[in-house]
Amino acid sequence: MVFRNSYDSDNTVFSPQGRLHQVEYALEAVRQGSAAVGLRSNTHAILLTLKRSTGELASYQQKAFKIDDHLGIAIAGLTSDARVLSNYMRNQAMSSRLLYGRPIPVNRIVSQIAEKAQLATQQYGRRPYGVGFLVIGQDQTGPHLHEFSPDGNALEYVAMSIGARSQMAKTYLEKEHDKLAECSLDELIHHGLQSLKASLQQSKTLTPLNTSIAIVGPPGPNESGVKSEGSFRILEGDNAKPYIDALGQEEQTQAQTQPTQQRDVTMQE
Amino acid sequence: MSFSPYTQNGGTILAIAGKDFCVVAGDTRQSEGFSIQSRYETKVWRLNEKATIAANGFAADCKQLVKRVKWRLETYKHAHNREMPLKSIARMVQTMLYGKRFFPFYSYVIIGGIDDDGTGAVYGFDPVGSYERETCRAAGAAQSLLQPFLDNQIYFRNQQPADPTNPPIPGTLPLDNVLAIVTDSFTGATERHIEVGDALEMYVVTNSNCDLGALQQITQSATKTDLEQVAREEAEFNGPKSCKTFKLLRQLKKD
Amino acid sequence: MNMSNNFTSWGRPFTDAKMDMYGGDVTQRYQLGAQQMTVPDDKFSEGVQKTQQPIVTGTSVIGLKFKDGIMLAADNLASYGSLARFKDIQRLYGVGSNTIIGAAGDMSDFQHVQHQLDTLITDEYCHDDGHSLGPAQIYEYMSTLMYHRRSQLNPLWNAFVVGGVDPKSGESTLAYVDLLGTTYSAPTIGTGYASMIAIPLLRRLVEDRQEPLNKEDALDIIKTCMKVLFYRDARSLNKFQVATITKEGSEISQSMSVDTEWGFAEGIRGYGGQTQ
Amino acid sequence: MSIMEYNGGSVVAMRGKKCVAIAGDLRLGNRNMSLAANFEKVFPITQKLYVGLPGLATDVLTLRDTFRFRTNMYKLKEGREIEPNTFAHLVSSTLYERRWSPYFVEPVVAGLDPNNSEPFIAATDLIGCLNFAKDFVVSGTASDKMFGMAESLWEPDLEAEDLFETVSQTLLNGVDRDALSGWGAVVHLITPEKIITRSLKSRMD
Amino acid sequence: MNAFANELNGARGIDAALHDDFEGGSGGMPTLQLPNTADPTGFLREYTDEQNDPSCRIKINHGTTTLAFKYKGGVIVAVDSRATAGSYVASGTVKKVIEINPYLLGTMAGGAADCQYWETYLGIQCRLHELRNRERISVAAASKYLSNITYSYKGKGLSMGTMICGWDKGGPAIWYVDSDGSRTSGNVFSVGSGSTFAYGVLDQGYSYELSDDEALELGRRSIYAAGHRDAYSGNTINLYIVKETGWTHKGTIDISELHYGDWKPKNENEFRAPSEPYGYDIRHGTE
Repeated sequence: MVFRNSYDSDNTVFSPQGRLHQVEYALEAVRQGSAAVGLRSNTHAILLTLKRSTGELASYQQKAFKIDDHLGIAIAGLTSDARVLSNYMRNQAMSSRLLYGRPIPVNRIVSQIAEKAQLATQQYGRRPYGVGFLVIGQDQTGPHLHEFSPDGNALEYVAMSIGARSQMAKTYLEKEHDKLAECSLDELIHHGLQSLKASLQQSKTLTPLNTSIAIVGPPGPNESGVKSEGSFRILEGDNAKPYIDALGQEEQTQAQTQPTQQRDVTMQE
Repeated sequence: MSFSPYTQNGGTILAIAGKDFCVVAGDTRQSEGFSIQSRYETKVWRLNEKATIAANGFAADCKQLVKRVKWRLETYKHAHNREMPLKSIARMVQTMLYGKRFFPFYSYVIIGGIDDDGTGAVYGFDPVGSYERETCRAAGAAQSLLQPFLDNQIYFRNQQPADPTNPPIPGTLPLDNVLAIVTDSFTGATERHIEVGDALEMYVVTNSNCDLGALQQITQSATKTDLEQVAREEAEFNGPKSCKTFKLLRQLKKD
Repeated sequence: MNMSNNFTSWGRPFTDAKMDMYGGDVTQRYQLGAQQMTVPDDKFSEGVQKTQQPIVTGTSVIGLKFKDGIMLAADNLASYGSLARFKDIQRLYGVGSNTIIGAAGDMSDFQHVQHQLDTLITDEYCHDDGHSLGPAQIYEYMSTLMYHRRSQLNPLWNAFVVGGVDPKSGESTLAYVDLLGTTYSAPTIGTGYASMIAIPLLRRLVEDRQEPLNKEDALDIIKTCMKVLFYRDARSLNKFQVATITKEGSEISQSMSVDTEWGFAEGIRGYGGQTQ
Repeated sequence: MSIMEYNGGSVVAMRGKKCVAIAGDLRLGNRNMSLAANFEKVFPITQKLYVGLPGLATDVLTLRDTFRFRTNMYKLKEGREIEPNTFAHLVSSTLYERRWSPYFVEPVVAGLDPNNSEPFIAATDLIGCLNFAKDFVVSGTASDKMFGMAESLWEPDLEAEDLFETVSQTLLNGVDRDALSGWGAVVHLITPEKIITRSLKSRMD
Repeated sequence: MNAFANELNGARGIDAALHDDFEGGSGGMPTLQLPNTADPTGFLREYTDEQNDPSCRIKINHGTTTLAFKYKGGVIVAVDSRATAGSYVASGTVKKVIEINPYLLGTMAGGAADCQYWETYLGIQCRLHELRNRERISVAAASKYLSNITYSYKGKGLSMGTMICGWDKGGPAIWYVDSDGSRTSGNVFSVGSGSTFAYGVLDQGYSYELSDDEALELGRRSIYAAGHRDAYSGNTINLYIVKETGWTHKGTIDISELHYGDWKPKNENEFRAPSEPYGYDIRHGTE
């Protein structure tokens, strides 16, 4: 990373250029995380994540999390920061059910974490969260996809990607976004995998082990045997296999054993 | 005039464990004094695929307690990525009840379900959290009417075994017998207790080995019975090999 | 000190006058007046009391479910003990577009609840995101509020009937919550006096009815019940309002009254000991 | 503790097909302390009529003697045995005489009509409010428990031996859930031909 | 902003407002919620005190005859298994001996929940003691833990009469702890409404020089006497013996079967059957 000047040690001080360097570093932490893609049709919203493994002996790091029966997230950046925020989201979601008996509206829970994140960009002695989310959920107003980023922004999208090399995925999505609304679940997942694949380094491929697919919306034809108590579910391993197979990747079997060298940004580094 | 934070909403609950199932039942009448407030207000709630809870006493306390239990189970699931086992739920409920030792929940609780070893289990509580695992337990307004009958029919108390060398073992009755005992218990209690009646909800928690023949028979029979599988979608998702909970509804006398 | 062999006397708060180190007279019921107040807010906080008894009160509220939704009724009287103090108060209150609540009990506590619900609805409106609170959500909120206050031993001295139809699902809600946080739903509901006088009528006319109940007939039933309540409830008034909630929306009627007969009992059919 | 629970004890009576059964426990206690296991509280009135008197032991004995006296007087005056229905009214009026200082006993009457062997059972509260039942009556500290048992086990037109089993199960399982009843039990089975009296082996705790 | 929603979601949090029950803190004392009133004790008394109001709403199960005594071979612990709520026998299968750890037993008399809860909590503390000090806690120290707790709640309405029994460096030990906060060690204790009946048999037959079998028989016979005479005790006897190697459960024995001489041990771990029926009538005939 390029060396910055002295205006970057405190998030309450602007640089002469009007920038908050600490916030930008936080965004950089998100960019260092492995990629996550989100797409939305009229009926579904999905997340696709690329999981990393630190080596052959290690399992893959979880990238998609359930927040509530109708709601889930994919993360890119510091996992520990994600845990704090997702615990907060889970509490908010359960509170909504307790106090109003309704699943929390997706946009509201996203604004709540955005508000929390914004405080960390303005208060002395705090640091911004080093993690970005893609949030999918289904509520009264249908399926939704939001992006949350540590600068306190939270916007709704039809398709979005975050994390390492996500610009490639974004390029794919920008090309295809006008077709997404009418897609079936399987088509939507196919687009998602295509865009996620676009973000891969040349040597890498998508496998059932390194890919997880999170969905809200009615169950699709390939989903038998998937456990879920509500709209939100995560497909991994065998459950994700049919979709990845359908992608028609030849080198698939080889790559399963090849762990990626890159690592998520961790607190120790 | 002074304010009492408690009232008594009547009704009664009951649970019986079998070898590979557990029946948790409650009537649906909610009353206060001599007024029937509602003829259909549930006292039994499914917690997860292996646990069902029944609570009886002051309805608002019961509902609050169940809300809290569900909250804690949800938190547990997020943290551990699995369902809380039945015996842990029982211990948790003890600490929750005892946490209000000095402002008790006026709530008699029974938890029924499938324990870690796959057998049906019943845990009975007092309002401040003392509990034990049992084969059957009745609680609530008609507790004293039902429990002796269960002692007799489930624990075979005061019965001479037909074959003294091979006495029947409590907790091994087949599902159809247990369902009949539950129904008889409640029709009896309805006759003799004004706070019991209207309808009977029976939750049948089954493990994967349980013979569901008795339930199938009930669906086919012409009697006025309602059978529904709780959380149908979940059962579909989980495939045939998992624990399933069924809910049976029977009408009781409404006078 | 040796322990008594009578186990039922163990560990109890001492009841023997000599040993009562807790200053409590056993026979004296627990008084709300002796409340522990939280940190005093201002100079007057010591004088602040929680509601210990209802002061200005409304009598019963009734509600029923009909084919297209919910109908509620409550009269316009607020009593001060036996005094008919205010004869034009509204005890039905709209919350959002598809929910109406009816309140019995203390009118000042009711106004506090109205205020709470107003802020709730305003907050919801300000989000401006297409979401709204339907009757089921408002009811859940009220139940939580009422139970929370009873658990603080600072109850809102009311019994509420909540009626509404969810504009999206079309599902109708008719439910009850009171000062203890006791909740239930039923096809017919009456609070206080109505639970004794109007409920038998309502159950016969609504729950035992075979054919679907339309709005006109529902109104007739409501009027019959309000008439009977007026006859027998000394704290009632023959001036009441009726709220109707359907999927399309809700309305609270102008105040209305029913024809009553206060003639000599001999001429009234079905009165008293007469059998014919 | 209510005075009705001071000594403990319970009685149940049931109607069968041309027979009745009446059964009572044998416990005499002083609150929690059990004193005797031979305190019968069911007494014969005539050849085919029994009365069960659960309640305060001193009143049990007083009433037993009162009823013996009054039924003997009846027999002397009328020259015939008292009928169950008549006796039930005698019980009722005897108790109501003490309306404002009652005997703490809730009697149960069971017998066969001497003329047609029609089964008869009845119970009263402690001031003599009569309850004529067609199925069964229960009384005493285990009454609620026995109600539950009887309501589930009893059925119409039971033959004598089946009735014996039903009434025994009702009593035994009922008193086992009652701390203040038990310590043995006696069943009287009244049929047109004979009276069968059996002691039951019961829990002794 | 809506004040109530704010309160729940705000500083105190919905968690605090609605979930103020004990969360089992690590090491620290659990907090038990008190009613929001100047006189919490009076509040509890009004709603749970059966003695002043038999129709009181919340009936708390009460447990009843327990005994423990030291003799040359160790400690015998024997209890009944009946729990009553008023005159109703709420349970006949209560475990009134709480197995705190393999060397410590606690008995239960008084409020069932109070004993179960605090003796479980004591078990946690004993384990922590072991981990911190690399040796087992002494019976005296364990009982002091418990009495410190009961004393801190003195007058609040806890109801416990318990014996903490075990074997430590100093040999067999019994400490009696109750909800008044008192704590006493001794050779022979019996606690509960049936204790007078148990003492009758126990004192008559007690000697420090008893053999294991004689001691077990004495414990069993004493609880039988209480189960027989006391209406609030009965159902079954749980019999334990504590030796240097820890405690052993010597059986769950039906009191009625003892009376009639029907009881037989179900396996070799259980104590032998008595030589004759316990019931006087059965031994000597009714007449």
